[in-house]
Amino acid sequence: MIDLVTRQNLIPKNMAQATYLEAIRQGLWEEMEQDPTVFCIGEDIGVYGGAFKVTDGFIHHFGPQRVIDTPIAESAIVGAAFGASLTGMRPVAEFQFMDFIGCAFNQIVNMVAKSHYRWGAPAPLVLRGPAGGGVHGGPFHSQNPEMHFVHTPGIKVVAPATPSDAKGLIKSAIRDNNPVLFLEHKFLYRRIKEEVPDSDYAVPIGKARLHRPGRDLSIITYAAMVHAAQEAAELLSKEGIEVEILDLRTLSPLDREAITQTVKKTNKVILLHEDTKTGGLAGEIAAIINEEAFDDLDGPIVRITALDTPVPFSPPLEHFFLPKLEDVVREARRLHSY
Amino acid sequence: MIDLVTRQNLIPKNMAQATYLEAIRQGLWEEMEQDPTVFCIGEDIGVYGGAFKVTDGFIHHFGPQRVIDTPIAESAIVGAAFGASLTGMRPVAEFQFMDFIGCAFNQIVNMVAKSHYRWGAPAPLVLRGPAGGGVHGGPFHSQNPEMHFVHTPGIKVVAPATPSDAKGLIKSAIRDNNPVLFLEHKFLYRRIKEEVPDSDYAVPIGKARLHRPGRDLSIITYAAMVHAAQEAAELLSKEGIEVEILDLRTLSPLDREAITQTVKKTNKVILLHEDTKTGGLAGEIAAIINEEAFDDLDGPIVRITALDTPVPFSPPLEHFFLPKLEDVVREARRLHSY
Amino acid sequence: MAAKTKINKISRNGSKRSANGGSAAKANALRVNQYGIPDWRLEQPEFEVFEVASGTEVHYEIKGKLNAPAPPIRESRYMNREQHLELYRWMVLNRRMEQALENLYKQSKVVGGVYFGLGQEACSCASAFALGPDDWFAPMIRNQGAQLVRGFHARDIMMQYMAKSGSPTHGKDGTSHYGDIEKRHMVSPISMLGDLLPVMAGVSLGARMQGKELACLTWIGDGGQSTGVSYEGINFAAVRKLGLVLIIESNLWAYSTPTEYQVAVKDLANRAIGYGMPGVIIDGTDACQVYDATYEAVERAHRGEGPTLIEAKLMRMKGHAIHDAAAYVPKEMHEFWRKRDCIDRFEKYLMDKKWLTPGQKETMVAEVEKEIDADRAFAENSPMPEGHTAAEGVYCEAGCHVIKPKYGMPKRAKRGEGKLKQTEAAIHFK
Amino acid sequence: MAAKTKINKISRNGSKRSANGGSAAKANALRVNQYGIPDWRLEQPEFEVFEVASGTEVHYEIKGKLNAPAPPIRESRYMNREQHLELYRWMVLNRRMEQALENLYKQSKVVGGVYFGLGQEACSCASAFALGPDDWFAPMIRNQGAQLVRGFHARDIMMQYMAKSGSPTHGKDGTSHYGDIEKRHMVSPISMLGDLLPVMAGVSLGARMQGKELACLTWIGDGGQSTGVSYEGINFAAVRKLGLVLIIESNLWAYSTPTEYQVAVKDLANRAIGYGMPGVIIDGTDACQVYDATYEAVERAHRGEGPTLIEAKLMRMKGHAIHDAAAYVPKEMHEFWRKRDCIDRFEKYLMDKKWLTPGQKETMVAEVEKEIDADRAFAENSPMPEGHTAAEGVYCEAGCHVIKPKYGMPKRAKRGEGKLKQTEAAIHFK
Ligand SMILES: Cc1ncc(C[n+]2csc(CCOP(=O)(O)OP(=O)(O)O)c2C)c(N)n1
Ligand SMILES: Cc1ncc(C[n+]2csc(CCOP(=O)(O)OP(=O)(O)O)c2C)c(N)n1
Ligand SMILES: [Mg+2]
Ligand SMILES: [Mg+2]
Repeated sequence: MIDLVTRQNLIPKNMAQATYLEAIRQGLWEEMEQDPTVFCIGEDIGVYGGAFKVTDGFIHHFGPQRVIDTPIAESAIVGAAFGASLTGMRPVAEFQFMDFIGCAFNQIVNMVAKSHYRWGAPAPLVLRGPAGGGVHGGPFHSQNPEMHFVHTPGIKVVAPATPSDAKGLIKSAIRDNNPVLFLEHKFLYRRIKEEVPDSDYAVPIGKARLHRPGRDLSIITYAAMVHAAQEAAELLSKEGIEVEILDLRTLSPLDREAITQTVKKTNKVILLHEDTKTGGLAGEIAAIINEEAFDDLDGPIVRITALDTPVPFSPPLEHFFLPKLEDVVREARRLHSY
Repeated sequence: MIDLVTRQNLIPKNMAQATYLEAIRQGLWEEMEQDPTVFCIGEDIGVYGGAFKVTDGFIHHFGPQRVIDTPIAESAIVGAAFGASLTGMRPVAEFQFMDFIGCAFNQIVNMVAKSHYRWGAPAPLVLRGPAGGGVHGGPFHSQNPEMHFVHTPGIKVVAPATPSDAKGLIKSAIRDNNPVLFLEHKFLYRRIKEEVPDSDYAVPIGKARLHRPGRDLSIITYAAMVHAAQEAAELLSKEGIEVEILDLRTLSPLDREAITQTVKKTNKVILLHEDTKTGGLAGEIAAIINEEAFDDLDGPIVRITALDTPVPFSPPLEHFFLPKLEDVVREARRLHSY
Repeated sequence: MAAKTKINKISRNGSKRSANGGSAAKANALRVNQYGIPDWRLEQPEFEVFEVASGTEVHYEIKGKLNAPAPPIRESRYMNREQHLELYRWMVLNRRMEQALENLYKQSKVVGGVYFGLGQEACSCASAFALGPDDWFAPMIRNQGAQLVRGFHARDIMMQYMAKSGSPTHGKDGTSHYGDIEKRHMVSPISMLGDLLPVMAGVSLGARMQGKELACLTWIGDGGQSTGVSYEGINFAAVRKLGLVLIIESNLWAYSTPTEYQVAVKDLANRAIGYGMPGVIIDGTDACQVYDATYEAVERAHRGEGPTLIEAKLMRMKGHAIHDAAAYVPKEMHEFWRKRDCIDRFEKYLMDKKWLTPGQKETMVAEVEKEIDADRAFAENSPMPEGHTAAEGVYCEAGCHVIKPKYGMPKRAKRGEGKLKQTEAAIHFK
Repeated sequence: MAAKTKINKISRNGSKRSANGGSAAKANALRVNQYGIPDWRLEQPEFEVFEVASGTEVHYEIKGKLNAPAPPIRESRYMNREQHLELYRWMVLNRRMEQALENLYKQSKVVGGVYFGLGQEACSCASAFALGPDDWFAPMIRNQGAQLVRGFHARDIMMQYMAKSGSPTHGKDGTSHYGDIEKRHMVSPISMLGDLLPVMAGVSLGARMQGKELACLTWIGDGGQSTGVSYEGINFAAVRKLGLVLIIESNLWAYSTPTEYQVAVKDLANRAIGYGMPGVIIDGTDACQVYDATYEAVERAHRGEGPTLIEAKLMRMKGHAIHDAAAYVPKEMHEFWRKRDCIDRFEKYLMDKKWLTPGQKETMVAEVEKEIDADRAFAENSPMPEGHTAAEGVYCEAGCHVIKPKYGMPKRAKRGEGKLKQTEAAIHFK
């Protein structure tokens, strides 16, 4: 069964406003409260509370044994998290910036992701941290590393776009018996706010979310770009073009059913992501649509992505580099009249 | 201008039989003879001549200063190669197995690939080594790492399927002013042999090769799978299905023109690769075809790839894992009659 | 809520500790090297490997005292007679099993290559033998003996090499690439050298949170320890005083590369100084030294005092794997070390002590051979896996494993009731 | 062809060398630490950082001799009077430029954050000042002074922070993330700590092949040196005796993490022992010590003798970057080190020597301020890059750069005529 419901339906009664960042903090805190096997490990996450303050105050409450500052050694962090997970713990390892995940690449891809397949050892750990651009972080503080891991069997990849999903998915990621890469979009950290359930709830991994129902064409996207799509949809709506927005939420495993369903409904599709184009997720989804709904397509699948370059630092350059609202609006109009 | 000629046309007069492995050796040797700035660096490449003997005898001829055995430290190898390239050298670094490239991932993706864009420093180096499966090497001696680098702007990726291309492309890779990842398919090393030009010639990076002209459908593929496609084509030909085979040769930058041209010709396309499916190159090509030739498609784009698992060790498992001749034949028939 | 203030001095191997930490490791030290690292060896072999480049050819030569007699075995301070004999049996089983693997290879019954620990059986077996029952270990390719000692059977290893369905990985992986987190507490290695080090530190960390101080034993080659991840793992263990017991197998070669091209330091144990942890040098061909050094390191780990770095000096007596004739190794080097064979010397030691008679040896070897024969037959007769199983097991699905803390639920810190407060602090990028 | 046989002894820091290699580094050593590492400091500060956990809160405290008087400056053996004064000017420029950056930030003219080297100006400037004209360097974020010393202007750095079109990277990257392989021989850092170390080793390797022995200077933090790639790079440089000159800036913190949680060793210079290369400890707030130690390491590199590890002890006097108030640092720690300010002490030293008068200082500072004002005006008035240039420059296209060896075409080895022969040897996987 797929889970094509609007956001509103998902949210239980007991609610309060929270930013995307606070929502992640809540989810992590609640899981640590509930389950003593959950612990945090990473750089500057203890007394300092993390570069973005996701674990601010955690060390005071949970103690330094469960909020562990490490040397600057990402392969050691992931390796140690994996080792601890073999004893039945559920480590949550923070990358100060997701850009640094390359420093633990081998450990993740070859040690962690393959362990269940190779020798039957589950690795219930979460790798989390800030990803994404739009904050003028330059080439090394803005990267979107999802595809390296979407292309790695054995690790799940999650990239929420809203506070509720961020909270619900961090909880599911922690409870999952597999390694989960949890990508927090740093642009969203303090920019978006919504009602988030206080109580214990979780959002299932592997299920997309219908962010906005529409009639004329579908935008399939995730993370910060969901909000760009939303803005575009509002503009286009005034022109009578009703855009459906599918927020993937989980990038691996992909929700093929939800993808197929929206394509079958609108017959036209834009794939939108902040990651660079060549080898990006849009390609994978294009192939899936071809496989699942080729005959339903009434127009070419359109990709809107960042340029195939590193993430440039200077604001005009980064603006040019990133997918833009006007790109989405223009392409939607073009596709609509195809 | 694209280069859609059959292999035969490419080859100059002065020729001798060489395996894929010998062809690479020749290309590397010739470049080292011609250009004293070319040198080799890697593990066990000197006195031993490399795990697969690609540099066998090189140290005797070029001396230990130009054939440098390193500690087991892939990030140091890539870093040192990059540093040397900044002084105007053209290093050729060997990975003993391409599976170990993950140990240098950050150095490649963040130091090397971004250097020209960020600060205008060209990095004329080659990273080469054996990739691919089919030899029962298991999860850590069989990997196809291309997508991590196809998805990395700033580094080129080459994956030859024939001895002539292997020789011509290693030469182009060395002469290129950009970092080039040169993937040698270890299954092909000593299994295929053909006439290879003795003389100095090079195969351009970025150009696909029409491996077999055909009428009914196109198989777009590369590396070892070119030979699987060829076998399938021969079988299918007996049934009257004429398959066109496009050997990409270069995976980044992709030859969009050649891809478009073959799709426009046959209107049906199978994307075949040995790498795993999700996030594999087939997705990217599917998206390109959608962008460039949507209206020319007379059937869904079909992907045939390895399973989304690590590469299993045991022969029956690896056989099941890899794309099979019968898969290609079956899908070709199905698509033909679509 | 009354707040009891606890002051944790952060671990730092500062001036209070003596030169090379571990007092245990020191007690037995008759000799220390120039940096104060205990050197338990009864012989300090003297030779150096040279690269010789003629006008047309490059090769390695060795120079030094190559006809020195083999040193005696150092008396163990921890093993009793029975343990000596049991250990001896493991070493014999280790070697004979590898001979059986070589035969299987020659009969084309093996998939891929075969790796040997010839000459290193003491280093694999005696160290594993020194572990406590709950301790964890992670072998490298040459530590097949350790797997036997810790409860796997020759058939398991044979089936791994033969890629059989009944192998511990069901054919998914080969060689020593398997493990068991349920019973035998063996972490599977991966090919990439060094990645196990932080993992074993992490096992110790996880267990500590559950109130258990484990010793986590692993080995790394003089080559493999050059990887950055080795350094990260050891350093992390040192900082957090985790129970890593690391044996560096200084066997003079890493594939075809002599240690001289791997590191510029003579004793890799010296690296312990830079980590701020105890290091010790032992003769890796002396089963008693391997046992005792590991034993002390294990005890230290059990006391929660932190990691130990043991450098075992020895020689890789075959090529890198079965395909490699090791033609690059100067012949005299093999000869020198053949005289130092760990089994021959241990056997002579036991016989000199009258703990083992030729007759007992014969019986033991016959038993070992019988065991190997039975295991080989079992392995040979077991089926290959079915192809379709290749698609299974990538993820841990519902019901596939129950995750729970192995040593008991971690205790919650008794701390203020504290609720999560909103954070408003300045951050780096907005 | 007559084959002349050449025997290369492979480098190994064996028994022939004294405890800590570099005789140069040793000459000046009045004092060595417990492992024989020369310690040039005139004061060995004594304090320790503790983690204090109350029932509701965790923070750091410091204990030790915190009111010890600041040590004097150690007489330089290599700098003359003019050099002292020039160096002093660089340090002043370094600090004042960073103050200007702080102001620009407060005026919202900077994109992103700003990094400071406050208290570390001696370490950045004096080391860069000790390089020869052809030598290479690669700064880290705190080494903005080194960039000035080596020929960049305050405006370059300002424009980097302001993301201007005229910045060395044309707005593609910010902060110290730029370089110049043509004239100033600066390699651009990347954020990932440690990756520069093998790169600088490689620069030395490339130059050596062209017949040139370069010194390649870089810095790494006490935190950054924990990365595996640091280790790989230093080890490679040691094995191949490359001209890496590495200054570890032991400034007691890595972002919010005290060194006590980074490493378990007191003197990071001790790691030199494990690498088999010379190490030396200096007071990083003493410009003369920094200069002299670097100078000797540079000389050693020029002689082709290999790398040197210099541990500079000092303190990061601001937060990690401008957003970070460093509330986690015990106050007394800042106070202690403020008394050891590298510029104040160097200035007093120069004045005591009568090499600098208050009047001269005033003139110099006024000049520096003028220079900074001009540069700031230039930077402020320069345009932002045009958006479309974001798409350019990923690859080096035809005509964009000519690749040629910087120091001359490498000589071909005079070796046998040898033709490529077919290889038939056994391999691992078939
Ligand atoms: C990261 C990495 N790089 C390269 C290899 C290939 N490789 C496998 S074993 C080996 C040599 C190992 O030498 P050493 O660690 O000394 O162990 P020994 O074989 O001597 O026991 C090499 C280079 C690898 N496994 N992992
Ligand atoms: C590989 C890597 N991991 C994490 C970071 C994030 N980071 C940037 S600077 C820093 C602290 C550096 O401390 P140190 O090396 O001691 O330098 P200092 O700031 O003290 O000069 C950290 C953790 C990074 N840049 N690179
Ligand atoms: Mg070895
Ligand atoms: Mg620091």
